[in-house]
Amino acid sequence: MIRVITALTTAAVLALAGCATDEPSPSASSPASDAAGSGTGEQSKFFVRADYDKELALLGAAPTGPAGKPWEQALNPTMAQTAKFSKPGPYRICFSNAGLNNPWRQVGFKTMQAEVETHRGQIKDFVHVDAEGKDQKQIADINDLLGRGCDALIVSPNTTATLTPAVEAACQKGLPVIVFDRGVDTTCPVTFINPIGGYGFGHVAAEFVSQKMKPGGKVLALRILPGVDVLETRWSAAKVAFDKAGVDVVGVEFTDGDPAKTKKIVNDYIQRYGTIDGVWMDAGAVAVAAVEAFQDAGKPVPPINGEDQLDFLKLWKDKKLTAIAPTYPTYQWRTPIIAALKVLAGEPVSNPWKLPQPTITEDNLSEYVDANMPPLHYAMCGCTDLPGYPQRWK
Amino acid sequence: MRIAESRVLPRFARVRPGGLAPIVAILVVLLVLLTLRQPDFLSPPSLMSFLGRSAPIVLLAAGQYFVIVSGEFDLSVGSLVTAQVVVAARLIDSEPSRSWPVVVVLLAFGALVGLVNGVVTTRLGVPSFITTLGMFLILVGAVYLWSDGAPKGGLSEEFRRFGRRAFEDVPALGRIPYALLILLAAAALAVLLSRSDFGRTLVAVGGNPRTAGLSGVRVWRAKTIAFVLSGVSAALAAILLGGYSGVSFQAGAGLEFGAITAVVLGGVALGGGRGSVVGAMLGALTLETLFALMNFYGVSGALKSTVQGAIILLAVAVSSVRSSSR
Amino acid sequence: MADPPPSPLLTLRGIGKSFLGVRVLDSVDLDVRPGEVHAVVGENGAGKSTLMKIASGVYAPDEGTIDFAGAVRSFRGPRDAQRAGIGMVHQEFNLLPERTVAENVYLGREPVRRGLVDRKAMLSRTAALLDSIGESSLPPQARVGQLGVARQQVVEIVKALATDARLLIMDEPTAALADNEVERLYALVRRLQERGMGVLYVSHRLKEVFDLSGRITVLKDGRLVTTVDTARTDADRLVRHMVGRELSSYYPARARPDEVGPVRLTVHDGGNRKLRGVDLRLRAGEVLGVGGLQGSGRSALARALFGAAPFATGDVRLDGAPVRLRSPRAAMRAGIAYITEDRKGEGIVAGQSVLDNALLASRALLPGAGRGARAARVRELLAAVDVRAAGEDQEIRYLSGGNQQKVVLAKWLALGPRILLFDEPTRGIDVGAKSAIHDLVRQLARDGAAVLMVSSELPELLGMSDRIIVMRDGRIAGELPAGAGEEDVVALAVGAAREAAT
Amino acid sequence: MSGVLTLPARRTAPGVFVALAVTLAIGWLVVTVDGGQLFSLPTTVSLLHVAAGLGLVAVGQTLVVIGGSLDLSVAYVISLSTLVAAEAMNGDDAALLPAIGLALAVSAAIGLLNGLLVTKARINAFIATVGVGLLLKGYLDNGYDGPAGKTAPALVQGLGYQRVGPVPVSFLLLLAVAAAAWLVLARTRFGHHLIAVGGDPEVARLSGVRNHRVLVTAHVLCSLCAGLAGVYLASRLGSGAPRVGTEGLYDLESIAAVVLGGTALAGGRGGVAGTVGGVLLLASIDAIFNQLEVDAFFKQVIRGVIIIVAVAIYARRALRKAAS
Repeated sequence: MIRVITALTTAAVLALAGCATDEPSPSASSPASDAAGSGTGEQSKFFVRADYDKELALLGAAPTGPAGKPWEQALNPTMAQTAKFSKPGPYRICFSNAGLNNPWRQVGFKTMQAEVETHRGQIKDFVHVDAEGKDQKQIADINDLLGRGCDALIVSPNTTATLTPAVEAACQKGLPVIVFDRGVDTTCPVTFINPIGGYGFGHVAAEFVSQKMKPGGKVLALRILPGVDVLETRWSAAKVAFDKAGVDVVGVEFTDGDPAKTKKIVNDYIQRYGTIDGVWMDAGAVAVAAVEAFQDAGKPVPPINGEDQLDFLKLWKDKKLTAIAPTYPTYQWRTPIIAALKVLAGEPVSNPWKLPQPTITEDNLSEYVDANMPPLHYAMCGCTDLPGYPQRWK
Repeated sequence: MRIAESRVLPRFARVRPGGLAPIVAILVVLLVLLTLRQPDFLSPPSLMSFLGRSAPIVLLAAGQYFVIVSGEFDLSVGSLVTAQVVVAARLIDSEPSRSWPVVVVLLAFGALVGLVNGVVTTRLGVPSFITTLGMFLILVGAVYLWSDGAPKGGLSEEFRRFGRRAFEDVPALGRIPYALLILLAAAALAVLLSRSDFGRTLVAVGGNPRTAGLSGVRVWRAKTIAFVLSGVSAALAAILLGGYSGVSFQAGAGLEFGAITAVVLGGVALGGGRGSVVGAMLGALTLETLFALMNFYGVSGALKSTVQGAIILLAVAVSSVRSSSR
Repeated sequence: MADPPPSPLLTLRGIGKSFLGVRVLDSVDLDVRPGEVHAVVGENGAGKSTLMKIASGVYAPDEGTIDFAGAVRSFRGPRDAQRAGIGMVHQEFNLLPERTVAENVYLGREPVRRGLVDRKAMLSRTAALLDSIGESSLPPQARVGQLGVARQQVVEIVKALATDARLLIMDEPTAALADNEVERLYALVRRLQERGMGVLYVSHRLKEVFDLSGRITVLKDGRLVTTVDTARTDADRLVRHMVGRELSSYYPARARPDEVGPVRLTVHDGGNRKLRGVDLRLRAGEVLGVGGLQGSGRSALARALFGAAPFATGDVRLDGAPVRLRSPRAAMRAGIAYITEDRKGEGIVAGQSVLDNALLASRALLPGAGRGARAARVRELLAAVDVRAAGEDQEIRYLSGGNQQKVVLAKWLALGPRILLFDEPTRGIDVGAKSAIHDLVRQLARDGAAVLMVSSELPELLGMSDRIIVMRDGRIAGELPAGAGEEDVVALAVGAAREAAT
Repeated sequence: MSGVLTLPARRTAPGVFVALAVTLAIGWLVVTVDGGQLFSLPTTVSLLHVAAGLGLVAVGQTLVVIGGSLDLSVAYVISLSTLVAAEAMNGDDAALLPAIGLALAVSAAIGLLNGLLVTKARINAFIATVGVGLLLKGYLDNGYDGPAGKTAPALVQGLGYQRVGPVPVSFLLLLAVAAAAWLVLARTRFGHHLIAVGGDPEVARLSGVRNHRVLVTAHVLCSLCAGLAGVYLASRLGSGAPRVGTEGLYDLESIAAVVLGGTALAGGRGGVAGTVGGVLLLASIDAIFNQLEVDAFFKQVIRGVIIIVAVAIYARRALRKAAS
């Protein structure tokens, strides 16, 4: 009994002490906080220099495709032949969805459903299976869909690495597989659709925050949770930017997407450091909470980034914040349907299909603020022309 | 009846085992550590805001106390808080005039959920762990279903001020958050209630339901009321939490474990019959202090749960070994 | 006879034990020889059960030594004692209702074959054991929860037999057995004796003690009175050893005829699962004793009157008006209080304070009403019944049995009951406190309450009661006036047939 | 009384199998009307895969619940086990067995810790295992920012995707583990003692059972099962995944499956057969709702209702049995 307690004490003390000794380098941050060279710690294993360079290059690239329809545009397209998948319609299109467990995916999925409706003649059946955020269930779901007479399979993987074998198995069935949002570690799908990606997002936000604040100022990085690849790449790009700008990242904290936790963390950091000169976030979910924490503490809101969620955009507009909103646009949910129909018609599609990834800035902010839409709606949904707008998204 | 000389000692000679000493000691140690790192933490403005933001979890712990001391569990409070916040946002839809009616609706809704938990547990004989686990699933599912996956509407400023605003310019203290006042009022009520006939009877129900039943206590009724109290406290917590940080599906995530942990830290025995509501609330405050401590000491975000787990296990192990070696 | 006695199997020397400061055993010596049945007798609270638990490794003694089969032992638990060869038949059932007879019998020492529990062996051995005590009608694969009380007791005995013990401790093994079952047990014990097994036999029933034992040890108030050869003593002398003390020979004076008031409570043809055709009248100012063997319906009667296990049939009247006592609350409203025999299980809330325990019933029945005055009144009552505690906030579990009982009494007195049902009011209470409780019971009757008192202690029953009813098989077997003798009660309790045989 | 005595002690199959049959029948009907196929090969395979993962955890959970305890740390143990296994294998078939051994050893060590906290430190199982879960969560959050390691190809092919007819190898593994657990409960001394400790610790103690040792063993076995589930998931996912356990809600779902199977949460009553039934019931609901494309949130509501109703029915039955 005493031994157990001793062990526990040791664990507690070690845990506390281990962290307390991070003292000299104020960035008590994720994976290993003791890396001396950079202020933000060791680079994540998700960081792939080549991809990073490629993505940053794409930020400046001009899209090909119909103007005003970014979901049909592609950046630097490299076309893949799809003649072997050509078959007459109407089709049954199946979709294995990682989950519907956050507003981004909800808005995206509604957009996708609306897109399907615009093709009623060609799509006789749209089968949707929700994996509820479970890798294991999604693997089973994909397997299940293989027996349901699908003409094309769309997959939005829950986790890149772990869904790879299942996607490969689906490819082997001879089915055209289209992957979007998160990718898979295999080239077997016909195409992989996503916007520029996490590096672009993280970079744009970090550049903005570090440029708008005083040099060497203190930045607080707020992250949702560790281990999500999309979010990891955003942070790894931000690290590069912050290190280059020489700002002082005083903390990297996980909020679990919980606004209350966010406010507490921000509040404590404000108290601990007196002022925080910039806030970077890997996703917009708790941006409003972070802003409110400054307001409630009676401090000016420092340069901050959010995402294209309307609550943040409204607050930004109303309070005239110094802010930016890089997006991970939900209009990308339209593209897989469009791509699937193209593939089944034998038309070539770009692989990878890189979609433009617009950034909302002070200049174009007012285009996106729509007081009639719900607060957690994503402005960059490209859905205003779709059937059922706006009711479907309310 | 023969009146013998009183053998009962005066009040000052009270013996009170399993009291508040351990939790107070832990809290003091954490506060000292915190003040060493952040000397101004205990300054009035900082302390006021800390207490204000801790109000929801303290309230939940108070509600959970009544359920646990009666020998049951309430795992549904976290999902209830989420549901309440989302429901409030949709009902209010940023319309100030609806704030007060919605507050009433939320309190009624919380009481109703507690009533269902209580009746299913006591009358259908379902262990409360299962009842409230089922309720947890039902509430989360239902609220997502009802709101179509994303919260709708919005909370009015009138509604949010309970959790967010404060009496400004109070002499000496600076500002007093409304949340703190609501907490103090609710805590006072909870303390009164726990010392009332009902409160003491409830402890007896948790300690020995057969004795309680044979002494004329309607055990099922007492337990059901405890669940209702927990539901109402969840409603209050939801009002404050929604006010503090706005509408989100994450609003109540994990709060049930937080509340139960807080109650146990505060010296209340799982299984019932022992403990005080003050201890439970101090337990919640201790947890919140621990979180703040980790923020101020710069404990890596990822390691926080390890520290939390170790400290909880340590505290509970020490107190359980202490009480059993008595 | 001429042979020197064989060296003892078990020798206890100077055994002492205290619980929470209450001395329950004080330097007790005892030995058991192989092939001997050694009976231990004494009144309730004399320390018999504690002594048996020490011998079987459940408790460790505070002082003294245990010598078994030639070696000094310090058992760290019942498992150690079992391994050494000491089996125990517990007074309280020590069985798992959800498991089968065989599984219960072999719990903790399941026969194993090739690493697995040998179910066949378990069943056949259990069947053989059952057979050996003439209980072959009891299937080894029956679930214990489905058995009646008597058969559960049989399982309990078989469980102890299965240990291959060299010494068997039997704590009131016949309490729940019917006559023919007792005879079978006799045969069984004698068979074990022939095999050279030692038996420590605890019983209240002197007949059994004389029928079975070779020697008898008498305990009183935790001390050894004497150990005698059974052949050289008789029941009278034994009883004098057991009872021979000043304190408990005093009982308060019975009610004078003018103190007995009108009929408070009548039951006509009351019945439920445990009771049949109960007819009863209870008067104000009297103490009505209820005797009978364990399981005869004594407690069931009290619980029925209190609404805890209500009458399903029949007619109950209170002061002449029909009343339905369907729940404890209803009974309490009607002015009835019930002081349970199972104080720990259903009388107190161990973790709550003295005051909270004393207030429990009033709080339940009349919440909120006049709290200050009520607390003051309960404090007065606690003082009046002379509770001795470190303070009213002391947890009741740290109090002695007698003081706990006084708190329970205060709890009920706070409601001002007119009818009090006492079920074994002095069980597990030390001698000094006993007479205090007796005085209180009598005083309550004198103040006009109607008292019904269940007791399995004959001296108490005879000494306290103004009238006695004796239960048998769920019925009232008969009524006796004050001044009746022990034999009269026993005769009614066991039935006339047995009376004739004795 | 003697009439009652002749009743066999073994109870009939738990009601969960009736519920399972009814669910499958109704599900098949509705899905067929809807134009789908419930028992097509891929759907059956998927159903059995889902059942295999949850089942392995739930069988272990059954053991601790029968012993009157509870393990809420299993979700983290699963995640950790996938990582230990995948990282130790690192895509190398040669490292297969040592890696599985290591993963199971780590899991067993956590079970040992749980068991010691519950018995020696006398911490309520709920708090103890939540606490250990937090310790592990911190380790996982801190040490991993995503899937890591690579499962040996042989394991992926064998355990992850191989099947016999419509039955995946993993489901056969579940059946084997369940059978082993059944054997342990029914035919070993440990099993008998575990049921006794859960039924009445005092009776067990007085009968010479070493309660602490039994409970610690049960916790170790439970963690081992969770570890095995982790190995299986690593074979499905091709790598270790730090959040696969928590995302899958394996802690609460396993308890749900256990109580659906008729095991009493208070301990001392129940068995693994019922648990497997409970797991199959949950997996079937998943499959049917998948086919009908019912909203996942609606499914969750239904699950909550089913769990409460099932336990209410068991409670009612136990009450009636006690009264008879």
